[in-house]
Amino acid sequence: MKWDEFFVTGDPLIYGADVSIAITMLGIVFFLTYFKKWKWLWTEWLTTVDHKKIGIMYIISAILMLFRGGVDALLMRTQLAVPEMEFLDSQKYNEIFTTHGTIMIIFMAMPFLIGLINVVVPLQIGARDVAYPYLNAVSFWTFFIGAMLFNISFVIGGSPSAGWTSYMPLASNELSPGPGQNYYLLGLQISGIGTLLTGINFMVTIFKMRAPGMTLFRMPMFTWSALVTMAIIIFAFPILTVALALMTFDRLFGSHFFTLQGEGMDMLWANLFWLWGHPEVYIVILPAFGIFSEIIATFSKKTLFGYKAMVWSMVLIAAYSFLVWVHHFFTMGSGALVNSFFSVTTMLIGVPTGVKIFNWLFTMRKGQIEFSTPMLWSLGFIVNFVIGGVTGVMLAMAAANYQYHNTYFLVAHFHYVLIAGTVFACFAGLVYWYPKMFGHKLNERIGKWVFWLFTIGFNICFFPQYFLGLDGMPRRIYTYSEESGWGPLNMISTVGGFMMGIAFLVLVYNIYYSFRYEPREKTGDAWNGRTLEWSTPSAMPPFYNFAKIPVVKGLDHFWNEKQNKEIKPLTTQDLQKIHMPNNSGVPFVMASFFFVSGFGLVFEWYWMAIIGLIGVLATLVIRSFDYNNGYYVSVEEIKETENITK
Amino acid sequence: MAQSKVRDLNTPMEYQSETGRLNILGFWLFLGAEIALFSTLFATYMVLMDRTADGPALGELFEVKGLLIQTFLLLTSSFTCGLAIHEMRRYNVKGLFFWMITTILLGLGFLGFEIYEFFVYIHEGANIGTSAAWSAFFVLVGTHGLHVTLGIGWIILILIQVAKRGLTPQTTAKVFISSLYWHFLDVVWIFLFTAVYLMGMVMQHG
Amino acid sequence: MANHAAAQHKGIPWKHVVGFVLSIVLTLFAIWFALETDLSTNIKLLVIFGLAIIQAALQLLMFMHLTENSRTQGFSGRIQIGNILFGFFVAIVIVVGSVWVLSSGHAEKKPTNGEHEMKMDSGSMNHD
Amino acid sequence: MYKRYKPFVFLGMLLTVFLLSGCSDLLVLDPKGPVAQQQKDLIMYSIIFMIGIIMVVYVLFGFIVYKYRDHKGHKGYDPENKGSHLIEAICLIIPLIIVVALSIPTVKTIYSLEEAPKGSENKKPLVIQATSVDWKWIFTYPEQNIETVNYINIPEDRPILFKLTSADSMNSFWVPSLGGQKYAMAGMQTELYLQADDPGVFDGRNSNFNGEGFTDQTFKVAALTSESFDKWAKETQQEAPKLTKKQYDQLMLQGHTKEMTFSSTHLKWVKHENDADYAIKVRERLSK
Ligand code: HEA
Ligand code: HEA
Ligand code: CUA
Ligand SMILES: [Cu+2]
Repeated sequence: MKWDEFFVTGDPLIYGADVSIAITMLGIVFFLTYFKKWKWLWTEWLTTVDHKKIGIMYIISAILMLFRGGVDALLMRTQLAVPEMEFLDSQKYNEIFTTHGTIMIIFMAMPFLIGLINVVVPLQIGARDVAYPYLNAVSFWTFFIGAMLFNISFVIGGSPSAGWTSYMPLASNELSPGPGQNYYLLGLQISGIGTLLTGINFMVTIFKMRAPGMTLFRMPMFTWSALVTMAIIIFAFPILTVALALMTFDRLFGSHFFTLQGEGMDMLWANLFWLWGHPEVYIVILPAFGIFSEIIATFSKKTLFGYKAMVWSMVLIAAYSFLVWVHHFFTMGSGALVNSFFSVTTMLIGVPTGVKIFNWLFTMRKGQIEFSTPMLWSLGFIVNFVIGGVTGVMLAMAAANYQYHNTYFLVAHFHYVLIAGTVFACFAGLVYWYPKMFGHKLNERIGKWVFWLFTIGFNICFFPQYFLGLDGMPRRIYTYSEESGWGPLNMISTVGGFMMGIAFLVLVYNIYYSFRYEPREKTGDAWNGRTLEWSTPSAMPPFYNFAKIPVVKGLDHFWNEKQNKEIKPLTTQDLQKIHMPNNSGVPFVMASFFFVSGFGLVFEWYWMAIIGLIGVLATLVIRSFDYNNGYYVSVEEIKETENITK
Repeated sequence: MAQSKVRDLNTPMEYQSETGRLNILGFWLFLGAEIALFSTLFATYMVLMDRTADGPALGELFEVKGLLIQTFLLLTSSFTCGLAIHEMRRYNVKGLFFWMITTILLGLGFLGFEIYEFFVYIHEGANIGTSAAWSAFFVLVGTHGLHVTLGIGWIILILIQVAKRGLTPQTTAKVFISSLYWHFLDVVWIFLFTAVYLMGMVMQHG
Repeated sequence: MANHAAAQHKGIPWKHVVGFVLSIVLTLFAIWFALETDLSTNIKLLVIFGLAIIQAALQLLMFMHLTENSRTQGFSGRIQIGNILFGFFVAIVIVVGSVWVLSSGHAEKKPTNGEHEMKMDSGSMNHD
Repeated sequence: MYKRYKPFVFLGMLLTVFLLSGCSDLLVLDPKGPVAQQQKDLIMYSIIFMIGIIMVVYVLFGFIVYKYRDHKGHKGYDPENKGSHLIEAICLIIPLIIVVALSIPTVKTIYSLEEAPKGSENKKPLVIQATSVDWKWIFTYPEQNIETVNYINIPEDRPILFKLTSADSMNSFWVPSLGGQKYAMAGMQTELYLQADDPGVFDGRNSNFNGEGFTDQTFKVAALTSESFDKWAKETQQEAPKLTKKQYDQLMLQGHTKEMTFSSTHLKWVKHENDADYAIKVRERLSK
């Protein structure tokens, strides 16, 4: 392989990316060196096992990925703004929507939510950390490395271009030669390991680490949503693991699972992909539901309406999510019986979702609604998500689906649920828990600007797409003719897309502005909260979270304590030494070996892959022989941290 | 994480520490994931098993004798592994070692037969690239074999730790977890035995 | 096996022995049934898969202490059972679902040499 | 105050604009045959329900958010209001009923689309085999012994049975004016009934992404009166050139081509529904 094949060349976009990556890298190195922060970076972040810091790293990575995916989106919207646009060629456009979809779902939505879960859930259940802090670091670093591996495809070797669904045989060696598709396979595979570990970790955490008195039905709704999500992850991700492995074998080792040769079956890929893919979309919506539940209850100053019904509908959605996957390929011709069955099961999912929607509405009833920024996002969610949901039900009607499938009607549907559901929830959760993470709020006035700009832009962008779909505009086309008549609506859509882009910039500005000017929180209870994460005395909880583990007496325990004025300041008598896990650099090193291995496989340099694999195994062995059990935080240190004088 | 040396005779040692309890539960959840993983491979196999293209049919090459030996080796190893845990719960380190090493040897025997079987098939013109059916066969059976290999390596590592540290709540939990893994591989084999070999032969011979 | 404790681990581990003997017997029976009887293929398949499920349950209960919980901390046993049952549900969905979906419809597939595939197809060869 | 209702006002405006601009201009809602007609009916039926659901949610939302906003003179605050079995039951049962109401016509239509359209059951369907190759369509009329590339002529008012297959990637055969799509896959054959009410020319395309040339993988469908169709068929049989194997193998290469017409078919060399890797092999051979 020659250098000019190794590096992607020939396109000003790419050179731009090369230069900006190089500049960013140099900038970071310079910054770290100049301010003597290398050691800080290593001890405070790269080796940390603190769930709050891991959560923050997840969120920062997710915001970066939102930017990358968003730039992709705006490039696509620019290309589609007018008929016969000559901005991107077909191949570039294909690469861009592929990376856009993959990055947004796998490397943006999921990590963002997992980040919030990381920060919040242990605090909500009154725990000092997760069940396996070390594993948590492994999860983060494998996700991060997977994402990086996927992203460098842009400048080294070339991006995948078979769509985020990577249907075979399109994604096979014959029809998609080169390393691009391998990046997809290995990037997802490596980060998938992290996701699976997160699933196990948080499931055990939530089952086993709850504060005394917190029975399952006293858990905050966000914790419930996390628990249910983790269950889906545990059973859905292995399906993806296998599917990706099989395609990797097809591409690298000449097997015939999905190929045209050897009687491979392309439909099997679609089948396996969606067996994972449909549960996946519920993985990214259920935590969102949890976030909205917390926020709506908090800012209505009222307990949740129909708590148990909410819980059971989530459990039902989770179990059900494994029974509907065929709605993604009704048009494959599996016969009327199959299509009828999956039509009906899919539509039935609307029922538990509806229960949740109505419960949120009735939670606000008899409340005292305060229109803070997180609440605005939640209200916006209800209004917009319903549109996405009911159009989902329309898509589920197989006979009609034959006309919507592969069109912009579908594109509009999934952006309505993904953005109005997941992205709104990420923003809402970010604003809501920001003071927990950084000790100050985000500016409310700017925050509301972001909300309105984004929401209006969002509707302008995606509402017209329903009509484009009904007018026969297929998805994934890079241009269209004047006669098609799709020009005007596409123009409107593009304008909306850029409005969202501006909203995103304002959001980033808000982070900077608030860092400079917003007052620091003096208590741990920034929003008059209801759940335990707000009960820590300081705005940002210390690394051990709770000096004294709370004893929970009911749902909304903290809120009730506040109402009944039962909160007493801590005294020395309450304190005991606390056991905490040690930091470790091994997860970072292990993930780096994964990168080596993955990169080797992408280019079929097997020596490199094997070196990486040996490295991974070595780190596993090292860990197995490591009996270091952490350390104790002395009462003295706790006293000092908590400012206890008595 | 308590390293209590107190022997609570009613609680097996592997459950005596918080870490031990958490890890055992976590490992059960991991086995849930493994179920999904193997199910996917089984589904793939079931869908593709008749797609033999120009290669030989699957059942054509299967052989009862080797299959029986393999199955008995693995079944017995699962039994001896259970005995090892039994001895461990009696705090009999020697017994634990004896039965675990037996387990490993049986496992190695199983692997030997499997590798031999693969060689025979390859010799007869069936490899991973022969047809969809053979791809599915090799990857399904091979994934199980890979698990067995990893299991053997892992158990050896843990035995070294037990030798160094004796029975503690931590080491016993590790041994117990590795035994779960081993038994689980036996469960998977039962389904391989049924869905791949028996079914293949039934289809072939009616 | 809820009260499985060290104290009971004196003497011969009957449970394991019984489990082992049963698994051997079941395996031999399955082979005999599959290869030596003259029943129809479908019945054979049904029976051998039934036997496999029984054997799996045997391993889980007799060898793996599935229902065992840590008495000091509540109910892991129930979580473990629930987890395995859900796993079983997902397994059935994946395997049966995939076979069903991918062998329905799709008229005029290449005739295959497996008798089994033909049977599943013939009913739905034409999009009725 | 106005601010809070901006989304509604805004959505309302958009909705009216689009509805007024005439849904009937939208391709899918402007059917030219009984299949598309059935699908349109189902779509319109479902849209009514969906608008109903959205309205209920919005009215409740507007009412609650307005009434219980935090303002002076706020009344009815009840922080312990935990739920009501009645309300929860209603929220469960009504959606269930809606799902049933949607399921029945859906299932009916699904089954009905698997057969020739109602009213045409007795007419013998015209069989056309459609084969997709990156990035073109090859159409075979086995009875007429005709093969066309990138266009088809069909008789009006007569069911057409498309037998779909592919020489390489997974494609989707779609003529929105006549009815919904179905996949065409290598090594398989799927079937799709379509029918045109009146003469006319319609756009068809592959709608399932398959790489670089995807955007332009389109074809024209011309519905003719049955006399002109027969005439066209006869003329083609007499005047069009025969398809040679060499020519056909050239078609197997990735790329676009212009419309073509032949008076013989490729069926004597290959049936792609049985031979999934024919095109791949041809490409290997020709690239040597
Ligand atoms: C967050 C992600 C998310 C969520 C939550 C959903 C939710 C739903 N989706 Fe969506 N979907 C996607 C993400 C998501 N989807 C993506 C990414 C794709 C495309 C992938 C690709 O091809 O690239 C897709 C594609 C997709 C298809 C395939 C279309 C095609 O390819 O042709 C279908 C078809 O059935 C579908 C249906 C549904 C349904 C029925 C729901 C339901 O869960 C919605 C339920 C909600 C409501 C119904 C609203 C509230 C309810 C009430 C107010 C009660 C009353 C309502 C009724 C009784 C109906 N979706
Ligand atoms: C969570 C998931 C998610 C999110 C948030 C988004 C967000 C957006 N998506 Fe995404 N989209 C998908 C998931 C998502 N998408 C998926 C799964 C697909 C299918 C892919 C496939 O077919 O394989 C898809 C496909 C898809 C298409 C269809 C492409 C096609 O089929 O041809 C389009 C077209 O309009 C689109 C547009 C947008 C826009 C405008 C946004 C906006 O919300 C983005 C807003 C922008 C930002 C937040 C970033 C702001 C950036 C800047 C301010 C920098 C400015 C810089 C420059 C102008 C250079 N998306
Ligand atoms: Cu030992 Cu049960
Ligand atoms: Cu879905």
